[in-house]
Amino acid sequence: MLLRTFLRIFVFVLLVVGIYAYVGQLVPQFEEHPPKKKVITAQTGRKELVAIGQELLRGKGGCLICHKDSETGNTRGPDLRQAAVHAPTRRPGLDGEAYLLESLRDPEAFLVEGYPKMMSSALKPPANLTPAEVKAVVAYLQSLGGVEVSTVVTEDDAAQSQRAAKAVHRGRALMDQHACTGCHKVEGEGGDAAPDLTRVAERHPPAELLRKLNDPAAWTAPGFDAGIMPSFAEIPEGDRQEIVAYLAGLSGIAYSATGAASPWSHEGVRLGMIILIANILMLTALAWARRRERREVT
Amino acid sequence: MVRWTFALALGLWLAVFATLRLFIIPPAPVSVLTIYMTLVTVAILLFVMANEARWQGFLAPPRAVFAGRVSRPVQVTVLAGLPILVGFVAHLRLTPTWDAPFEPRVVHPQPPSSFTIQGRRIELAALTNPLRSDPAALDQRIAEGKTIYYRNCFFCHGDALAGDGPFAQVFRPLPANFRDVGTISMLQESFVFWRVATGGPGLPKGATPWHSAMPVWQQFLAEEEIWKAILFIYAGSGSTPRTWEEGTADVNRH
Amino acid sequence: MSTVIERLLMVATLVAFPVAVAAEVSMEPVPPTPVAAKPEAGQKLYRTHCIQCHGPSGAGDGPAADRVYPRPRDFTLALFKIRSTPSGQVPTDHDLFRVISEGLPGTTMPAWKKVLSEEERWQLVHHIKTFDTMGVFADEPAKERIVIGQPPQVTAELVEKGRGIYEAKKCWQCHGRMGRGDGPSAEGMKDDWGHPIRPVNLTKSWRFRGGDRLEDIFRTFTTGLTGTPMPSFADTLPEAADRWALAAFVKSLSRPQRTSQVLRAQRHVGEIPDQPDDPLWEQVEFVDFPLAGQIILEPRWFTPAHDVITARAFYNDRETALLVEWDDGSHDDGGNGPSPLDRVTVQFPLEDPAALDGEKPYFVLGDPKHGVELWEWSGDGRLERRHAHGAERMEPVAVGSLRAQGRYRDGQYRVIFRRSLTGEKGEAGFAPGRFTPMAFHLRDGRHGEEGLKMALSAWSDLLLIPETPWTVHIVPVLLALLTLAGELWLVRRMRRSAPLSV
Amino acid sequence: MGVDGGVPASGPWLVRTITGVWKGVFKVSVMLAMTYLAAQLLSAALPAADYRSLPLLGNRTAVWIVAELHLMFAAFVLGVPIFALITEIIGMATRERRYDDLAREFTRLLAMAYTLTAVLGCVLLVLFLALYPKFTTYMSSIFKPTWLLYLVLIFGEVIVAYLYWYTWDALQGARKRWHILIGLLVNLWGTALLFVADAWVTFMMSPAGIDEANNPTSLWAAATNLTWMPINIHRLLANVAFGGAIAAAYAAFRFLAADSDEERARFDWMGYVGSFIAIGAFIPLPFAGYWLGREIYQFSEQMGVSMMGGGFSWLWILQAMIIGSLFFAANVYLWLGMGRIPGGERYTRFQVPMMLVLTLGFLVWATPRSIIATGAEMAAMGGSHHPFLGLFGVMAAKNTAVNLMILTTFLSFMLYRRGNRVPTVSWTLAGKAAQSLAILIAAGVVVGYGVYSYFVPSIVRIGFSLYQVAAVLVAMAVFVAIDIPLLKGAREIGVIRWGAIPERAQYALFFLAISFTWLMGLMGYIRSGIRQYWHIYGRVADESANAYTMTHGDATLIVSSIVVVFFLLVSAVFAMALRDGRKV
Repeated sequence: MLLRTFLRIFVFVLLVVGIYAYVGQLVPQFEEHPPKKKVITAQTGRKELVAIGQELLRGKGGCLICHKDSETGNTRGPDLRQAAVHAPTRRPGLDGEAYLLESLRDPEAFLVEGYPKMMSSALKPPANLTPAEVKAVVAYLQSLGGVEVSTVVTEDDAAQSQRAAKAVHRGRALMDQHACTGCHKVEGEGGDAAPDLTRVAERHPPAELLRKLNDPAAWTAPGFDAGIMPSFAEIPEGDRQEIVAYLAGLSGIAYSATGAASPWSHEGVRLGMIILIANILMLTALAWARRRERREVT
Repeated sequence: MVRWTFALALGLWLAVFATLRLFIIPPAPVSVLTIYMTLVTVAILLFVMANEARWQGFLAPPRAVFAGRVSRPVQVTVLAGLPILVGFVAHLRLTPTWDAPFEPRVVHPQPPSSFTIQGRRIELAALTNPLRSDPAALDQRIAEGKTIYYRNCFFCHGDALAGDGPFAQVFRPLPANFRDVGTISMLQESFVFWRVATGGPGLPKGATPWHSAMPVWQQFLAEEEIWKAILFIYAGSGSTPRTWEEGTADVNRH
Repeated sequence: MSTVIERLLMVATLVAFPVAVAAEVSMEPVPPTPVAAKPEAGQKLYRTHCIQCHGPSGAGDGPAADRVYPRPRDFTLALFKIRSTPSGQVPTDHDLFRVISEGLPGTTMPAWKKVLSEEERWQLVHHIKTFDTMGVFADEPAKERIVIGQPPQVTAELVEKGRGIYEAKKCWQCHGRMGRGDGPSAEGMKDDWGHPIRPVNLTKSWRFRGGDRLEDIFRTFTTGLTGTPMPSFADTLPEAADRWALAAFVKSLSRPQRTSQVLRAQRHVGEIPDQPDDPLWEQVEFVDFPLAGQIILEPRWFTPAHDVITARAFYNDRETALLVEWDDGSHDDGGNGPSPLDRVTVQFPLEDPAALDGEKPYFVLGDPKHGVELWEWSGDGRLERRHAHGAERMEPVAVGSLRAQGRYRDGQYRVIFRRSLTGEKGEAGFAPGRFTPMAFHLRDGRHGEEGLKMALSAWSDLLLIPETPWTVHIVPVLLALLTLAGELWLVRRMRRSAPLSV
Repeated sequence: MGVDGGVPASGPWLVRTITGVWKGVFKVSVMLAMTYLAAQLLSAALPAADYRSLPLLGNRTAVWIVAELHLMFAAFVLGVPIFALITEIIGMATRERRYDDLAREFTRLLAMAYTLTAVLGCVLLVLFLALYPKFTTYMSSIFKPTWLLYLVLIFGEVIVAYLYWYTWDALQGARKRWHILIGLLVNLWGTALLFVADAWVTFMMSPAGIDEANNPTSLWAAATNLTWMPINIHRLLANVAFGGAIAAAYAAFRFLAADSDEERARFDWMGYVGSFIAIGAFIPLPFAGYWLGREIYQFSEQMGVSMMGGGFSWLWILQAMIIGSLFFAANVYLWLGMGRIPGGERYTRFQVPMMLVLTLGFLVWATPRSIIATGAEMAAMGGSHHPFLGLFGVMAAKNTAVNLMILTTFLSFMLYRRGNRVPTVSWTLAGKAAQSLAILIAAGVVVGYGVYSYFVPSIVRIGFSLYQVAAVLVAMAVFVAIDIPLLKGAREIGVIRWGAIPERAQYALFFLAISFTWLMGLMGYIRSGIRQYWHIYGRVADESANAYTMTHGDATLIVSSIVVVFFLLVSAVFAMALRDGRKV
């Protein structure tokens, strides 16, 4: 009786669900795909380049946090609407395009009067633009200023960009945060007490770097003393991963920061211990209670 | 009464069918008619089922036919007629009419978060009609918008803003009827601005941009002119743009 | 009642004065205007609804005036085409009211009855009369109007009689043999304002300014059209019956429009007729595709000459043939000087529609992503084929298997396009059962149309009707048998248990 | 009655209780440990990537199915305690033993259902970590504190829920109120769980509390984002409705499988109580839905348009169909129920007008705004909107229709309530007249505003739906307020013959449960789908191959499969409970 009823009802469930699914087939069917990501190549047209540059300015580049490209916006940095117009006169020997490129790649080479030294190279974090993307931004700045868009993406830019696109930028900030750069130099910044890490990933694969962070005694670079570097096993695993990913990226090695990152890594262990102890305590308490109970019965 | 349940149910069904078929003008499309008749069928059946006496009364005539308690000619008619009816309906449904394939169309397409007009990027979420800020000049602006409308828009959207201009009949979808409560009055001006500025080619795929004859007006009109025209279509059609409470439009911006 | 009396009166008039009053048309006094003028209201309404075309001073010079065709009426001269008053007189208030209410077909003047109340329309009538700089309305108001009476029953004889009159009264000199406005005198006409004007195409009754009811056509013959070369025939055709006959004939020249989203091509066994006049074409279902001005791409064209193109199609094992026809009062084949050629273009997607996944190229000349193919036939008989990805990217390609045969006769073009079913190598062909998007462009050289100045249609579909699938016949039978089996099973079950339940 | 893991009436129950509770805690600990292990092993074994892909099903479908099943079971385990507590309180108030038994019977299901919910939750977590490592890491960087809170809440919930079950017999009679207090705690704890989990979901829809570079700035802002509270309320109500519907379906199953009249009577009654609670919670649900929709529009008009007007608009047709069918089923069930009430036949004549209103309401409700039509039909209509039927396609008509349908269903309930009772108070006639008047006025207000809203701009129109709802609610309140004194000391025509109901009625209950479940699946899809190709709307894009929005047909197929699997799993839960119950 139970089974028969079950089968009857199961058929009923299938029937009702089937009707709903059928109606679902009757409505118009179409898939919507996300917009295609724009890849800059040497063939990218000028108009498109300008559009991509504009997108970068407000998106990935984060330029508008300080600059403005319209009436409203931030004024921590110079107004970008006039950037291309003033560019040819800024630095003797550099034409407009060259100046704009330089000001993005190496902002400290020339400071516009009245603005402090605060921008980091667009090629580096936090903007972390690729060489081709820098050109796209220049193209946008030129079109914004109303001068002729002269910048051209070369095959070389595009190739470099492909390599650079793999870099991960949060790692750098984390290295500062966890004081790695106190001793190590990376990308030309940091202390000299320990090896320059800019190209370290060329010599050591990510797994080894991770091991070194967890257990500094694992290996030591030749020419340096062992036992100086502290263990970083206590910092979140996700952070270690990010740092390694960043270092790998500097050497053009693809490594995802999220490789083995687990949000459970440390809290998980700690919590597990607490739960384990709680369980054991409870178990003991119960055993004691049962014994008492048995004693009472007898 | 219970004795006649079956006949009443059948009669009711036929009556509803005839009514929907004959008295809706212009005729309701088959898709709608199918929805309606399915619902009516279900409703009648459920109603009959919802009372035991009614249900037994309803079942009695078909039971009598199948159990052979009625005269032979009636049995034969029903038993032969039903398959023929099924076959006939199936034939009707299967015969291809070679009507144009239905192309689903999203009526109010999803706007992008930002779009480019005349080389300038515009964030849609924070966009408002700049010309409304000066109420004193509003009438003047509307009058200017009217001129723009009649030099550009009325060929499709019509003198009366009812989507029935001299070119309107050429296009499917028909040009929007601004007097219809389902069009501009339920949209924010920023949405209308996006539609006007980017036209048919600016529509997402679900709204079949290849059909829309709406020109890309930013090619012909300045930004302010578009706003003026928008002022006019609201004023001219007697509608107001949809608005949200103050201060909530930019919640998702930081 | 009143019509009976009118008729009696008319008959009485005709009988009483058979010859002497031959030129007289029966008249009746103008009925009083039902609504008194409220100048302020009229002014406000005019400013709201009319000023954009007719201008602030009623001179037909509103901001939209130069973009509409024909140009808006200039009220300052008090010349109005559509009247029920004798030639040379101002129209009655009722005439103006009717035009405001019903609009002027074939122009951009809409029917205001959809928007404005009767009271409001009367106010506009009053207001329009205030623009009259000549003071005609004040000095010589209309006192009488013609009696139109009841139209006769339209019979074949009546139409035939009308045809005779059409011939005899040389209507064809302007309107053409077939009424398509292509008569020998059609060229070079001007209206009273000096603007060039063409005789109306009588086969497009939906464009008759005064309306296309028999009474409307009759009225036009009787009163003429002020300001145009169309005279009153009240004198030339004194008998009302003759004018009714002529009206019936003119009306018979037009057929109702038949629009559809799909042009269906029937399968034809044997050769497809390659002459546009082959009688076989008359047996094929035709579809009228309405056209609009091209106002999407620069240069925009608000005043297209053509408003419709008619198409029909056939196919056989090897090829598809498409016949398009349209009326054009002037034949521009390159022989008349500077005027550009008349041209027709058929547009198809470049890619196989099945591969487009529901997408289509943009309906005006495609887009960079999806191109279109254009078949273009010019008035001089030349055929070209192009590929376009938008107006900027258009390149000529070899004609391939495409053939065209066209002719111009009696104010009408007929062009056949024929192409092999498969199309050229690597191109999308036609396949039975598949909907192929199709659009038309039409250019009238005399009207100055060339390039993007053209009339165009939206996408419609060309369908080669395939053979009916066999399932249509088999499945219903199967379903019927299945139902029967179910019934028999029920019968058996019920009858077995019947003794128990009884 | 069941005793396994249950409680003997006397003896040292405290030890048993603690043993039982500990069992639950242990189970959850083991599961978490397994999850932790699995996540660690998988991340170590799999190559580094932003996304990994699952063969066969694909990432999205796998996560979708597991998440939806987890959600349905979670809804069940959150809904059942509310349901149980309500019935227990009714039992205490009416001193009817059967209510207490009913509450107990369902609480027994909880243990098993908790386990399943937790297993599904763990699988979901492992899936997230394994398939979307980057995204999961990001979420954890924002929400880590809440995850810990969540863990604490899970343990808390398990402890109080087991306590609730094991102390059932011990805390009877005078101590009942303490048991009710524990029941309240279960629900508070459960609600807190729901609220925490909702924070993550709603953050993905309407992110807040992060800066331009997506770094967290305020956990509080991130958790209490714009759509958080509406979703909380919406889900809470839906959980009650869902719990009731599943309870009713269980009763229907037992009714159909019963082999004695006694059993049938018991389960008939149980099904009635379940459906009553389900429909009671269902009626305010659309209003919570409106609120949610409004907040979505407030957050991003784009998202709102994509939900109501864009591609997803077609799915609302399905939703309309299901909700209409739910009204049909609820009324038919009540009418069939009248058959077991002596004197119920007095109200049969009201069924005709009620069915008429329901059907007309449903017809309006189902009329599409943009009609699917062939070219010829389109030409005849002069566009994709029908000049006459188009009037029914807009929100104003739908609101009016649904309010009338709610009113009708309410009336069905009230007539059912009074089925075998004849009021004896002196003011009977006046009372009845006042009640009819209240209903008529409400209907008038609803229809009046419905018609009037065609003539006003949309901003005003939106306000009207509030008046309509208010009118309906007031009418309901007035009706009930009169009804209670009216029926005080009423004469009873006869006793309700529980069990004397056709089997069809039980299928109606099943229909309610299936439709609720399917509707949950569909709404879940819409809620999640309107994010389109974003993990976190407008902030973190989904860059996997699965980022596209699938066709509605595929989506409904997946929803259907989930519903079927859910019913199989629920059957398993019930079957085990049944087996346990029969063992003794």
